[in-house]
Amino acid sequence: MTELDPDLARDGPELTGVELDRRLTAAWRRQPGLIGWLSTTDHKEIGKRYIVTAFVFLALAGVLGLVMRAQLARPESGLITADRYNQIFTMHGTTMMFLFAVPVMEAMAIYVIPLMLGTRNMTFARLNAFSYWMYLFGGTMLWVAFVLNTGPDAGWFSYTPLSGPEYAPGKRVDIWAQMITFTEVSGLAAAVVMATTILKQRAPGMTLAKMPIFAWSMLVVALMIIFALPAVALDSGMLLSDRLVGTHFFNPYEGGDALLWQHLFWFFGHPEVYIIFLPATGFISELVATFSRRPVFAYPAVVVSLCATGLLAFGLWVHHMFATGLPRLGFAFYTAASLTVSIPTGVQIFCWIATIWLGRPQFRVPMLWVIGFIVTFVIGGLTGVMLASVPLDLQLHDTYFVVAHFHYVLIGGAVFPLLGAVTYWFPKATGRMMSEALGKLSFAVTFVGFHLTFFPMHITGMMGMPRRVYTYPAGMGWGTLNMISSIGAAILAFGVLLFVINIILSFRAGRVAGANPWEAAGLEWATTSPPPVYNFPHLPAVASRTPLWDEGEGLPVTTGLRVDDRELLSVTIIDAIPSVREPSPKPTIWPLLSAIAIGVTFVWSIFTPWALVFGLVPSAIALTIWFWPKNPDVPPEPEID
Amino acid sequence: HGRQVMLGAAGRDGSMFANLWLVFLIVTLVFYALVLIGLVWAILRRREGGEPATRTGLLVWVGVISVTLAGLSIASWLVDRNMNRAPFTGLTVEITGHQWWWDVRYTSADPSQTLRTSNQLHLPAGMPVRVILKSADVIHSFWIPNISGKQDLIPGRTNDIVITPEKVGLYRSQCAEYCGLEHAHMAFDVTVEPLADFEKWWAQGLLPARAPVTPLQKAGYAYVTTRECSTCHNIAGTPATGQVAPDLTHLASRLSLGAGTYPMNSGHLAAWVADPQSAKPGNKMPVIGLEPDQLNAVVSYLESLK
Amino acid sequence: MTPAPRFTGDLAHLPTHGFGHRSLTWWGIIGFMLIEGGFFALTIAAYFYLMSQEHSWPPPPFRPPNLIAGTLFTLVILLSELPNTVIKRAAEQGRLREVRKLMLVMVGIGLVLLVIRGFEFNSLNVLWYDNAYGSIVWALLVLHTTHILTDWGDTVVLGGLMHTRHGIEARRFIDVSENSLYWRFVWLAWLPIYFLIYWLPRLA
Amino acid sequence: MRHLAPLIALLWAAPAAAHGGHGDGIGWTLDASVTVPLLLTAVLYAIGIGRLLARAGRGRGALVRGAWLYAAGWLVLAGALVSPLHEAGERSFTFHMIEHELLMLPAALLLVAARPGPALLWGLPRPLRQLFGSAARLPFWRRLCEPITATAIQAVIIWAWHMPGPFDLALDHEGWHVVQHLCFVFGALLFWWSMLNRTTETLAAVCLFATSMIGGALGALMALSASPWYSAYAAMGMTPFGLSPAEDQQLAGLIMWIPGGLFHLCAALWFLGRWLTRKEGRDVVAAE
Repeated sequence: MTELDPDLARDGPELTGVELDRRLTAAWRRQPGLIGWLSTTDHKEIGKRYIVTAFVFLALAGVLGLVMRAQLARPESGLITADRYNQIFTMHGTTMMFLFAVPVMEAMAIYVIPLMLGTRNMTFARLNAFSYWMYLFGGTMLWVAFVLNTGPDAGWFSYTPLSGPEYAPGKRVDIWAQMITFTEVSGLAAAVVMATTILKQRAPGMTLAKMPIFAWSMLVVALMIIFALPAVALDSGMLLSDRLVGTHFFNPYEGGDALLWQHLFWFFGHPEVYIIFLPATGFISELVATFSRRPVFAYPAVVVSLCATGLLAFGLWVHHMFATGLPRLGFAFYTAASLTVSIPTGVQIFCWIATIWLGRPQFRVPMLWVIGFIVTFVIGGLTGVMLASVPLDLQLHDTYFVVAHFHYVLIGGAVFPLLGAVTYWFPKATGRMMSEALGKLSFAVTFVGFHLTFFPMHITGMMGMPRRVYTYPAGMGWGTLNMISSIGAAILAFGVLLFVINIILSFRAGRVAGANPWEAAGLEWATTSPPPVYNFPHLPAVASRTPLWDEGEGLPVTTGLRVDDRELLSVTIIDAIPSVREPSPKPTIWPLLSAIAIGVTFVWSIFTPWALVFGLVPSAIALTIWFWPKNPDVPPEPEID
Repeated sequence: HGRQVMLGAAGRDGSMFANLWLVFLIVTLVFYALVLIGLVWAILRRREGGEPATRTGLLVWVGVISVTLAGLSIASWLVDRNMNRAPFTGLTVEITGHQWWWDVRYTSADPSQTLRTSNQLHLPAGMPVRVILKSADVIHSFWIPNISGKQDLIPGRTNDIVITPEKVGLYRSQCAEYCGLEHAHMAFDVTVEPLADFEKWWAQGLLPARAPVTPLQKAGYAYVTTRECSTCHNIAGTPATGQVAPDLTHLASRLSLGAGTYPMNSGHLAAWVADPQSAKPGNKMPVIGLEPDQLNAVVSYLESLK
Repeated sequence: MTPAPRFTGDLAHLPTHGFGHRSLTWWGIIGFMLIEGGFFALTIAAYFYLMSQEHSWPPPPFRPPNLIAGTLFTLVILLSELPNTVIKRAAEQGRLREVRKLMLVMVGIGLVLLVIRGFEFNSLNVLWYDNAYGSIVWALLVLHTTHILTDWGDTVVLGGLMHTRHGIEARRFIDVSENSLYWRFVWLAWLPIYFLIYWLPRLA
Repeated sequence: MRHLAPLIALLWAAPAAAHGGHGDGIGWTLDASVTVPLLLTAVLYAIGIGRLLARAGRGRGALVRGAWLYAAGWLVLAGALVSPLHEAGERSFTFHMIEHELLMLPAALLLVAARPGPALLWGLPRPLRQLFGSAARLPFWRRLCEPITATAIQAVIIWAWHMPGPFDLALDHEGWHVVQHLCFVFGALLFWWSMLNRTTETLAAVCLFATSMIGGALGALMALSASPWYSAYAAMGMTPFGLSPAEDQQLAGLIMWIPGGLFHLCAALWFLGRWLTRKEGRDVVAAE
């Protein structure tokens, strides 16, 4: 290569390789040190933080699960008091749903999606950072309160009036409701970032119809979050105002209605399940394709199924409320409508199995999780079919049968794929492979432990054990089954522990992975492992759904983005035709400071509504500084020849 | 065992549930088997040979699922149109849920025949009973698994359910909606008996409480009917007419104490009266702090309330 | 050893900003409008739900809200669309002076609206703690006021920004244009709420 | 649900009852204000399609297909308005709802899919044809057919007419009832026309989803309401089919909510699926 013009501001044939890396790194890296660490806007750093935090919450909530299983192992056990138990199951459910399951899916996507789409960062990078801080603060507040014996105790869906001012005095439920506010703000911000990134920042040529299925699932999920989360935010807002300023939304004696809470909550709560499940199906589609060495069978059918599941989810909330005395005329409608969800899910299962059939499967560890997922999740889906039937649900509702059902759906249907996906993308994020042997062992132990824990619960439920009881009398015939479940829980926990150990060991001394250790097809494998701070030296361009398989080493790339400033490529939403070079914001501490100002306001407002007024000022100042444009420290737009 | 199981089929709805359950179980097992066979076959099949018509397979699969779902919907509908629809016979029970006990009223057109009791239900076998469900505080759920499905008790609303117990026997019901601290201890006993026995029970229930006989009982009577107890509890035929706590008129004839928490016997009764807050923490009965001799007397009197 | 990249296209000629759906800001605003719209729709649904649980609306003895303040508010906010449209067009054509002037007008209109809104709260004839009807009416009005307030704050900051040297940057004009778009959302959302608060109790 | 069987039986029996001459039976609606416009559209279309077919060369197939679709749509429309369903709707809100759903979903969709514009124009005498032809080309219509506008118009029509005041007006005065039906049919035709012809498949899917939510919300409110909203139905006491007014309204709401919502959802998915299959394999130039 001949001598380089030092002022050359764009990549291209003249500027590539080491010199390009140097300049791009200079443009995209953050400051070193603590302030730099707190200021980062890099989606990879935020994504990793998000994932680690979510797994910490998983571990905490898992420990609570173990404590519950210890208490329930024997009848009339006095290990913990009713009051503590009620806090524990509320914390377990709340943490798992709001602080683990939804955030971890977003977290995985925050890390992977920009790489899959072939872009350098997400849109609204600072909002992305803000979303993480809000999530962290909300979760921390909840757990600090729990440690101080002020943990919520009204169940993860906090039915009114049990959670209302009269029957839940003190601050416990306020903490719960305010945690919802934190996670809503965080989740909605992340959803907007996710949706706009997927719609606007794909590689040139990656039309919506060529987008990776995981990106499709996250697009559907982001839109679902945008539609569903306001319901629970409104609901918890009404609950807070009932509790703090004396409104009567849920007070039947002043014209309110206790069921209004449930309608709004489940309008969110039902889609919530799919918000957790759909990203998992996205993982499965990626894993199945890679390890079957062929694209997923019937891509359009899979994508339409994803969308169908997302759309149907908004019509089904009442099937959590069959026993509340809804008009009986509606029962047949609700049953039929709830059952329709199994069609798109059935289609997806068929397509995955057909992909394995048509391909040449390799049984690496991620693929084992896929098989574990199918074997487990289908049981959860089929018990869901049972629960959709009103006459069956009126018996099974609120028993351990339901507990079994949703753990099959959420662990089998979402955590198994998640662990598979972590194994799959671990080498991309760290540059090292996870151990196959330890991976297989942790899969086997987790799988056995899971079924041992939750399968007996179907029977416990059929034998009449209601959920959310801190103890049960001897002589009901539930003792042995509960003991089996408790032993299973210990094994399950051990399996997850093995997984974590595998992560730690492999992070330190795993086999070094190349750019594309699984020989997969997606763009995230086109860059080094771990990727450079700017993701891709030249933005890739794609012409098919499986670019690396079709193009081999010679993936076409585009040129022309600035290398002396942060620039991203915006494309048209459907056909991915390049349209604008968007500047991308630099790292700044202000999203964190804004999150602190707003977080303090939220927590303070539990104690006095005036906090909303006082907190407005620092919050507004922080947000204004955040959005205030900085002095341009890069030269103005270079000339184009 | 077996006093609180779904497949007990001791009632009309319970039997219909058992049949429908079987249908769903078989159908879902078939589908699970299909998926597993497909998966195993896909993994194990020899790779050479022609591509199967997978696209047609997908269409057939969607067709099969849709038809099956339609069938299950219809099966479900056939059951739910018959559920809760037994002909009305005039027997109505009104149940009000409290944290954490059940207030039960057998209503009658003749107000003098209205029977109030707590934490137990006696039902005539083979006769549909309309149960009216209300709540005094939070949401509870009424559920006798052997006999029928659930129905919630919701403050500000009145729900109802028609249950038809069929098999004579002793069953248990437990609150099925989380209702606070002692949700686990909100159960009651259900006695299904022949109509004649039921009528006898009702007639006996209408009688005022037995008068105390022994001196100890009399001392207990004096305490219970004049001191703290009488402000909350009702004992028919005595000055104790409180309405906010369980009715004690025939307390000792019940099978359990504290809404299904303990079996009824003098030991548990004594423990309860001495310190209700350790027997069932959080319940609304305060610790009175009786002297030992007072406690003896009260328990002795309560035990006599057959 | 990685092979030399295969260059297929050059993006250097692309503009660095675009209005409307070419702009990321626009998509962000659309996203937030969907979220806020969801809030409004659900609050409205809750209003109807509570209404359907009552026999008469408003429940006696409450009277429907007085019309004057709310109607005046509606008129003013509808009229505000005139300067708003002009600002949006001026921003898209990069006419800085006009934008500066009209942003001040919008700040003034926002203040007037907030003052009228104060009178509106006073004319509801019910307080939030009176009963569920009062609660939901106040919720609707508070929710909408929050939007007036945030957009007003945004207009103040942006208006100030336009008077600094950052005002000449192309991206500021995008911000102004999207701010106008958001204002349209704010007044459009008001119309059904106005109907619900002031007219439905008179019709039902 | 046990009420449905007698309802269906009654529907079958209704024409017989009408022929039997029972004064208060539920019979066919042969009011001129309904039948004349219906017949007129049929005759116009028949003349027009005849003229077009006479001139058509290669486009015959499409014309014939359109004619079948139009006939199907017209039959559903006429069936909803003229059959005993209409009179049953005077006694029961549920039947009224079924009638509305038939008008707005299958009938409107079929009529729009038939693309009947040219045939209807050609059915007119020449001067009228030119007049209507140029009217149809006004930019105003284009605006109205913008997908989001059309979705919003239909949503407003549905919600506004289901407010207690307007709905009671329509129940009390036959004239307003006709206006109500015209609004529904017009809104639905506009909406489906926009979905089929004026937008991309992806935007159509979004609009259809939004519509299913908008209609579903109204239906859900009706289904969950404890008391009847409309005084005319409330005053009726039990419907002839044994439902109380509140139950009747709940069933009506359920029909709007669940089958109505599913219809829009399926349409949304159909557009999405068609778009994905069409796009499959087609490559777009990577970068300009």
